[in-house]
Amino acid sequence: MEVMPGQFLLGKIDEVARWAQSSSVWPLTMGLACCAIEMMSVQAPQYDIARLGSEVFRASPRQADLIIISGRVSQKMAPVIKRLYDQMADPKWVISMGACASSGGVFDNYAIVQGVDTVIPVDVYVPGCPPTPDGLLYAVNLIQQQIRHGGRGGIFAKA
Amino acid sequence: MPSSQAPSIAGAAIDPPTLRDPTLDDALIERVDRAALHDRVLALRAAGTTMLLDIGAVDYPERTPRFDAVYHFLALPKKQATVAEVGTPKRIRLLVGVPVNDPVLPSLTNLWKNADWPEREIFDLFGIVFSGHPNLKRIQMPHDWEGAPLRKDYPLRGPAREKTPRPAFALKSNVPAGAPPSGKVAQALERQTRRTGDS
Amino acid sequence: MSPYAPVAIFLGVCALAALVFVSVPGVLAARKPNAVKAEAYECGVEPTSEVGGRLPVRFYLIAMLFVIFDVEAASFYPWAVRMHELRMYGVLEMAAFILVLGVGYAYVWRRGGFEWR
Amino acid sequence: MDVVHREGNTMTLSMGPQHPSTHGVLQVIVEVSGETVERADMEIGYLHTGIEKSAENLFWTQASTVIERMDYLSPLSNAMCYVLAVEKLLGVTEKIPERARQVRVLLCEAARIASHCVWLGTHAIDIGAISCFWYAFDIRENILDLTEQAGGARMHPNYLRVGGLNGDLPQGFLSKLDELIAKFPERMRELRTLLQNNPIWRDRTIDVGVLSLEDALAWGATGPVLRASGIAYDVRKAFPYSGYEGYEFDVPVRTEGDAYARFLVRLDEMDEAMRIIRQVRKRLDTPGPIAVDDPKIIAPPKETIVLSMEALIHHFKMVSEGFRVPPGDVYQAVEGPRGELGYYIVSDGGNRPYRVRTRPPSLYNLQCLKQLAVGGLIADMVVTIGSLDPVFGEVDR
Repeated sequence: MEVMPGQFLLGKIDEVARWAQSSSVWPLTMGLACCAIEMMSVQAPQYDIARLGSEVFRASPRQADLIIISGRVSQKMAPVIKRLYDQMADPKWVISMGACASSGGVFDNYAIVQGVDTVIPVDVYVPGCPPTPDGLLYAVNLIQQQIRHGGRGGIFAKA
Repeated sequence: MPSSQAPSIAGAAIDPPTLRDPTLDDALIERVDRAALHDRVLALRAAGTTMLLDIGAVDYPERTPRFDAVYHFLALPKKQATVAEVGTPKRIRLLVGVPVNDPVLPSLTNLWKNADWPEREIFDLFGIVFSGHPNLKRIQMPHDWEGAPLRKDYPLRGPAREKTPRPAFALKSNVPAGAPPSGKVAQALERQTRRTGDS
Repeated sequence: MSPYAPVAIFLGVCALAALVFVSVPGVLAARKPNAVKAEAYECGVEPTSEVGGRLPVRFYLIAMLFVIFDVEAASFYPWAVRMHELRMYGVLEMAAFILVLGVGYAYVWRRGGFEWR
Repeated sequence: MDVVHREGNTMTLSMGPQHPSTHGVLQVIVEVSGETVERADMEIGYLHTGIEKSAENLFWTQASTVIERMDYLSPLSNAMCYVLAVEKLLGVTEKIPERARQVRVLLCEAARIASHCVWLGTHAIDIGAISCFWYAFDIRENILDLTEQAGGARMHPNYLRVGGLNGDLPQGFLSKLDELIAKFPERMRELRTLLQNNPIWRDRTIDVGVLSLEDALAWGATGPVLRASGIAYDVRKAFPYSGYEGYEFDVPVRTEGDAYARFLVRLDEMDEAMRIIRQVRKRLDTPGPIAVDDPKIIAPPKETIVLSMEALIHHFKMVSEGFRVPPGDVYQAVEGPRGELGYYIVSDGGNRPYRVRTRPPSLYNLQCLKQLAVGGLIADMVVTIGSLDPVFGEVDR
């Protein structure tokens, strides 16, 4: 989209749809462990995810576009995560927040699934244990760029 | 195999509680036989022990009896008490040996309501059965998990991944770092993936 | 053009807009239905009770009572706007209206329709 | 998951692992008739991380990394309890220098305030007071800045080591601490005016989740939950550790035992924690050693390594092999924000903990929900869960 003289905005419908969709990616209220506390700090005024339009944490997967796996995924929680992901409406995105979600982190043992990407497809991995809130903000930014630059979503909503 | 690469220098002690340094005896520590546990707890309760703090378990493979259940008690005043009245309450610690061929202990749920979850956890992670427990099921692990994870002979990374080499972070390794959940959980996910029909 | 034409146009445009807003996303939205997505969402585990199971009658009772008394309250507004012109006629009319509904209210109160437990 | 069927006119709901107001991954299978809770069974274990098994396979110093991740609202009280237990086993408890003790007390009390802030924020959101979340997290951000400055990371700084601290306090730390001390009373007054006499808050929390004194003892509740029911048992007063006997602070107690009493006890505790921090701040001006001077236990400071050969050898041994702890077992308790946090640690003389058993206060504070929830509405159960302040990293370990 580019600004034309006389304050006009010219752009394809798909671009407009992607611009609107990318600036309101609603995450699901699902906190697991320490990363969930940092996810709360992202909502707090100092880091303020509202600037990216993602401050509305929806309680039900039916209304959420983004699921942030914030914490370590245990063997008992893996089917629950899989079910939540399946019950989210398409198009949907996944952020694997923290080392534990991305690769098992410091817990290389029987109880933790060594990487949530063995259970659900992940779009953005956030390093850190827990990642600083800026890391999570940057991850949501990457998701927005994916949407704007032709990933899933848009007017004909490739799922 | 220990998770860090460095060598593990195992200690020589077979039965550490007996080698405890006497200055550490800040609590009344007793070793009680399994049969006498129930009466001893009743006697303690009569003598003013008002709270069961915690029940833990430890696995000493070379020692017979192999397991040690550790009961922590606290003697708090039974009525409203200020800091002065609480003072320094008496701590009591009971060590109960449990043989591996007959891993059964009497459950304390009829005496202490809060013994329910710690006993279920010891059943789940050590395989020690508590007779008389109202709802003895796994509490931490998935309900269809096999094995007692906190026993010393249970591999740290679980039976499914015991032999898989640790990904050598230094080398360019094509071994995928992630590993799918193991055991029945993997089958449950398989069934669900088939029903969702994605790749 | 009859004096009511603007009202008809207004209603037509509203109906059209509503129709468009309902149907266009249905056509354009991504659609990937699967068995698990269709199941009831119950906090991430298999649903323990069947969808749309039986509900205690209290919920229905409270809903009905709310509708009745809310509509009644809504009918005060036109009177409140024109209260001064209607003077005593309006007051009597409304008093009768309230009396009728008061009888219903007292009946429900006595029969215990408002107790929750 | 065995499908729970229905009988009579009750409906069985799963207030499941993913729910906005279960403060973590708790599943409550609620049997409800209308809105009244008939039965509330809890299913935990959705965050079981096998921390105790991992700790058995790490060195004594490395194990505090995984142990800190148990109670992630106040990681420092976990590290403090573990470190005190191991020092007890090594027998160096008296040799810990004064400054290390003071910094440990300072960071533990700051962690207590930060943990109560997260509790207050989420508890208020459950009841509908959304704006309280922003005020509470503002205090927490200041405290996280302090921990980040001291230990390097916001939440899990890994700053306490067996035998002392990882390093001395950086330059700007004390001035930033003074800012927090100056700002705290005004912030606390705001939090109190927001909620304490708010009629909606009082209606929603008074006489909700009433835990009598006998039940509190029977369920093994400790910390604010026990003190709200009438017994002033505080581990810092009953079994003083790390120099707590040198500070005056009092232990807030109430007798009603409902959610409002727990709320007031925790608010007063935040004030008491700040009172301790002020007393510690006065003593921090005098510099001093921050670690026991036994290189066999704690690595010598980096700058001495380039100068002396022994320091280099000690450092190498410490990193490659860690130190050994004489065989024996010990139970050490600490007053965490949620109650008595205890570690029963067994050592077989090797360079790894043989067994680390945690006494998680949240597990015992949470068990009484089964009794407190019955008879109330679902909304009351949400208030009760919030008032018990469970942390599931600690419940599930």
